[in-house]
Amino acid sequence: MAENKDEKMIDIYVMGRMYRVPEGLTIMTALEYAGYKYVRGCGCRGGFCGACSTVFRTKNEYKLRMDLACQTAVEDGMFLVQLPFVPAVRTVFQIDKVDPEEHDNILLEHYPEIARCVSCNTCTKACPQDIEVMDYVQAALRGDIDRTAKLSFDCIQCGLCSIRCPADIKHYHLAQEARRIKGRYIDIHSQQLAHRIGELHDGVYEEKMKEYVSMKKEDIKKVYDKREFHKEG
Amino acid sequence: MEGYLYYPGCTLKTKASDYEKSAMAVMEALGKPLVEMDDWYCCGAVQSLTTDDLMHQIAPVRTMCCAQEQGETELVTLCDMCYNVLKQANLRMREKPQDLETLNEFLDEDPDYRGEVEVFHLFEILRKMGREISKKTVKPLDGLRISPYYGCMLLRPTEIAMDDTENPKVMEELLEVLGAQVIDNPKRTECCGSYHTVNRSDIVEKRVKAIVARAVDDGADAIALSCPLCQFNLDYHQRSAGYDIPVLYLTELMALAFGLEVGMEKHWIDPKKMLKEKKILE
Amino acid sequence: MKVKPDPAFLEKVEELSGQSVNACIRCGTCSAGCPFVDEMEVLPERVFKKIVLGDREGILKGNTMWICAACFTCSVRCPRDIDIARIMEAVRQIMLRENIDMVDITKIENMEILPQLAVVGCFRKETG
Amino acid sequence: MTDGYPRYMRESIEKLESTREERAKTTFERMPASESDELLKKYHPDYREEGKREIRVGASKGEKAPLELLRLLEAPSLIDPADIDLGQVDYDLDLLIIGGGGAGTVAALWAIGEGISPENILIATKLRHGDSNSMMAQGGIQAADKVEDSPVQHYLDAMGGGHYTNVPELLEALTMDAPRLIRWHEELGILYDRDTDSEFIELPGGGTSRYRMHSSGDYTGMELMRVIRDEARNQDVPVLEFAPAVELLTDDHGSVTGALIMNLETNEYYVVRARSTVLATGGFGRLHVQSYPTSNHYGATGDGLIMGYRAGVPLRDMDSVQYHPTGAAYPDQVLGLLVTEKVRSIGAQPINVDGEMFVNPLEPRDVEAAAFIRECYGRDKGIETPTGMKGVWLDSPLIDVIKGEGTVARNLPAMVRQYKRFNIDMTIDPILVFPTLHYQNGGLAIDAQGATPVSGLFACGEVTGGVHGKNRLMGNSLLDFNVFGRRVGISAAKHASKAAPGKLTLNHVNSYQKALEDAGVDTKERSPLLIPEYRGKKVLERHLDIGVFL
Repeated sequence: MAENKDEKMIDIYVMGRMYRVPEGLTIMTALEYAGYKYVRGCGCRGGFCGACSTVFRTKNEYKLRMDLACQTAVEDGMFLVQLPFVPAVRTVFQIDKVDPEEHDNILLEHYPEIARCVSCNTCTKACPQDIEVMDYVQAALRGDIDRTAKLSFDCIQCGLCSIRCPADIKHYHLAQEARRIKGRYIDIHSQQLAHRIGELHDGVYEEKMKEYVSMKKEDIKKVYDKREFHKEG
Repeated sequence: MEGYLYYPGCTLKTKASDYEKSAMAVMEALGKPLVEMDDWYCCGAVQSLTTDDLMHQIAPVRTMCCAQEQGETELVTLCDMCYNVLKQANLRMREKPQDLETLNEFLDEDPDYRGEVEVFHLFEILRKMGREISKKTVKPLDGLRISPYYGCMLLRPTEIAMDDTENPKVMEELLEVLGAQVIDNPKRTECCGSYHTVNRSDIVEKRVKAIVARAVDDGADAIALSCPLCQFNLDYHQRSAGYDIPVLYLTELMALAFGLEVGMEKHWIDPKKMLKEKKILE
Repeated sequence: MKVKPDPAFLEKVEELSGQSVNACIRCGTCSAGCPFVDEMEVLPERVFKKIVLGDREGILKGNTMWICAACFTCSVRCPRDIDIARIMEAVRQIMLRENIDMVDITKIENMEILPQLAVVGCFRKETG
Repeated sequence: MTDGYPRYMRESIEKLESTREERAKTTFERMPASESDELLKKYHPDYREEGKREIRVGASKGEKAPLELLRLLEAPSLIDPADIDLGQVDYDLDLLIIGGGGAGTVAALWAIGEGISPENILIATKLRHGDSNSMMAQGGIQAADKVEDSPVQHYLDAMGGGHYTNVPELLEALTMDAPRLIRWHEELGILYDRDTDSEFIELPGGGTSRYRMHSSGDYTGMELMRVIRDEARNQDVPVLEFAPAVELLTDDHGSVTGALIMNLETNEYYVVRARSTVLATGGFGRLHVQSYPTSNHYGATGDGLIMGYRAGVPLRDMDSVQYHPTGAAYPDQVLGLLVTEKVRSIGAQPINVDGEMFVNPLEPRDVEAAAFIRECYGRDKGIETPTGMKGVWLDSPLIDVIKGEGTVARNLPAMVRQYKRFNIDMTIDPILVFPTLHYQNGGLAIDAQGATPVSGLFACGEVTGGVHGKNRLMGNSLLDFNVFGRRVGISAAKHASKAAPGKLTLNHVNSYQKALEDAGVDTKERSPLLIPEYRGKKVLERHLDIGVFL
């Protein structure tokens, strides 16, 4: 096979089979270059959806590493396999019945296996988002929902933590519940928003809106061009 | 540090918050505040006892390492189970340097633990402060008959015991300083059933009945202790045997004697009624 | 059915516990002080005998090690200084390491009232 | 200093650094309308006539659309109706939702609120539940809830931003419903950035006259999508993943009666009969209109447009495509990935090769994008990358200068992380950007309740047209899928309660095929595309298409 002379080629091993690919590609684009067409294992291609969890070892490295295929560059001698799915059961809950004022350890009730955490930190090492996963599991165990929510905020739910956990914890599901409880119960809801909804209920803006909706293009353009910008503060 | 570095453990922020609040208030009053560690991890509640199991030593070693990195050599626990696990793990690290080396290698992202942190239970600290406690006791617990209960984790195994294994005295001493009358209970060092409360509550109920019966029969008004698990078992499970004797953390009694109103919010058997009858509370 | 002795069992228990099971003189002090002895199908010192005889099946079928709550009463009182709690732990571990759970963590009643340390302790002792 | 940039690019960075202090005190004047009109005409890809032509068949015959879409729109179906047995119904539903992104999931939840029981609903989605552009729209969501703001002002901003081509009734729905949807989010437990008084921290966006954009770090879309999906899981909404629809089903009267969906892993098809059918399939960024890189997710191949159009729904505003001004231009591995508009909202300025400002950072998206293209290709003041791309700097470290040390790290954790992987620290060095294909402004025609002109068929989200006219403002897409997802959920549920689905046929596919033949269309393409093609050229040249998978 002829190769472009400008491209430096490297060897990667996909599930054991060697492919020669140009340097500088991500794992995802390298697999495509090699001829794979994704159905699973590929989603947003931008590091947000967690579809392309990949496990790999690089040359001369004893550690098994984990990252997202769309965000990680291939290296010469890399051995890799993708994990497009993680079986992890989540607990069904009703958002209006998980008030932390009424349950002092709702996360332990819903995810009792967090009591099996041994603080080995394998989850944290597995996380492609650099989240302190172990720390939020520990916070969940001690009933600190706010901390669990804050620490887990960047979670993209790829499941690499859960697939590596010796205690079989479903980290990302429990973190999702923690964040929702914070959003619903711990964060105080906006007064301005409540006020605006009241106004809308009373039809305060209906007349003005009706006027704009029925305006001709030239007329509304005039209004638009004259609008004033509100400055911050 | 002024005061002591404090390790709360998994339960002190929720079910045992009465204990934490009262202990904090008491130590504050004594001029030796408890300062919570920046980072800490659940100890595991029960020590793992097999020779080859290092996995379950990670959490306590991590926690002691955090204390070390905060520049402290003394670490205080309130929970008896934490005390037991941290102390046994620490002992193992000292007696088996090979194990410590293996763990340090595994925890390669963290600094090495050097094995130099000493773990104390709050009672060990309080025992040395008899005079200060006496000074702070503005509302002595006169006429209150208290049966101390130790359970297992402060006293066994022998290598880590904070008091005499068969005949401990620390709670008796502290209660006397507070002005309470101590009711001796020969079953005060017998196991309450521990974690069996999760799935074998029948076992716990039998144990608790035996322990509580002695305290009640000998005329105690309340039982005093420090382990959040013993507290739950004695408090919750005595009801199946028809008893209703309050089970208090010793620090809650101490807070009362100091005139501080803290704790006593999360009891199954509300101690306030008895304390009012005894004119300890108004 | 007669049980086939498993001589490696004694070795494994001694390796995991770091204790000499053969040192036991069957004095019964452990059973006498054990607060849970009423619940046990086989008394602790009988368990030691079975270990020495290599009766793996007999022990693993019994409930002694699961009733033991590691309160260390026997350990501190043993006249032969055997840390009996460690032997019970070794026997538990031999089973748990086959990925067996003695408690179904999805079916715990009263989870909302249990203090965390009870749950943590139970899972440590009863899940593999 | 990080070493992610080659030496010659660093020389330009030094120029940028030398003007930073002065720039921190200056704002670039907003462009007068006359200048921006001129700029758009000359530089915006939408105005390149060679990129488009008229549609030859169907309900919008004669209207213009991009060639890349026409290739698929004017192609026969993936399936031959003669091969399909519609006699065996695999799913008999009240509500079929095609597409498991934000719009489809919101519709499912509100349909349940309207009384449809979850087991009579099915979300069929091509990839995983949540794989969508919703998951990636991190900049924020607009809703006029501040005292100095109003839904009317929001309407005005969006109407002007859309060049007065928006459908007024749709825009009215968008802006008037907005606060109610944010309230719903609070109830679901969505985390929004709040100040110390627990009020929302709201930012300006390109083309907005008020601080109206609510955000959740720089993960707003992800936070919305993951919570809404979580709620769908709590409510037990059935979801079939890796199961795209390949055609709609219609009865004798042309009403939609369900869809044919397929299992992407086994290639088996399933016949779905539904009283109401919702198209919520999102946009078409992966068609790479005019060869632009795209910020869109892998499944954004415009399938719903094609299926809906074949069933008779007209398209509108298909001649306009949104190029987000700030796609990553360097390094190559992240080419086209979105650099969220929040970076400009909180203070980063676009800067040319000589360290000069050349446009206000908060012009509407099309104007901003055109200005970047002009700087690179009209004035030759772009920065060329080692692979020959051009881009302009986005001076991210300036944010910390204006708003205080640590602002970038705190507000843009996802962006910082993304660049760090490639050895670029955007808190210290600027990042290189160039417009990227971002949003399908037009789409299927709907009314204010989300109903298409074809009975039984509803549509919401990016697949629809009219809400944003020919240019969408930032923060209105997340809002769009919430507002119209909700409206469609309610109206499709109402329709389902009284509809009696007729026969299941693929007649419309046959008629469309005939129309193609009549128009003389000759193509080897088949559509919908389902999965875009990114396999290496060399592999494809030697590829045996014999259908062996896995």
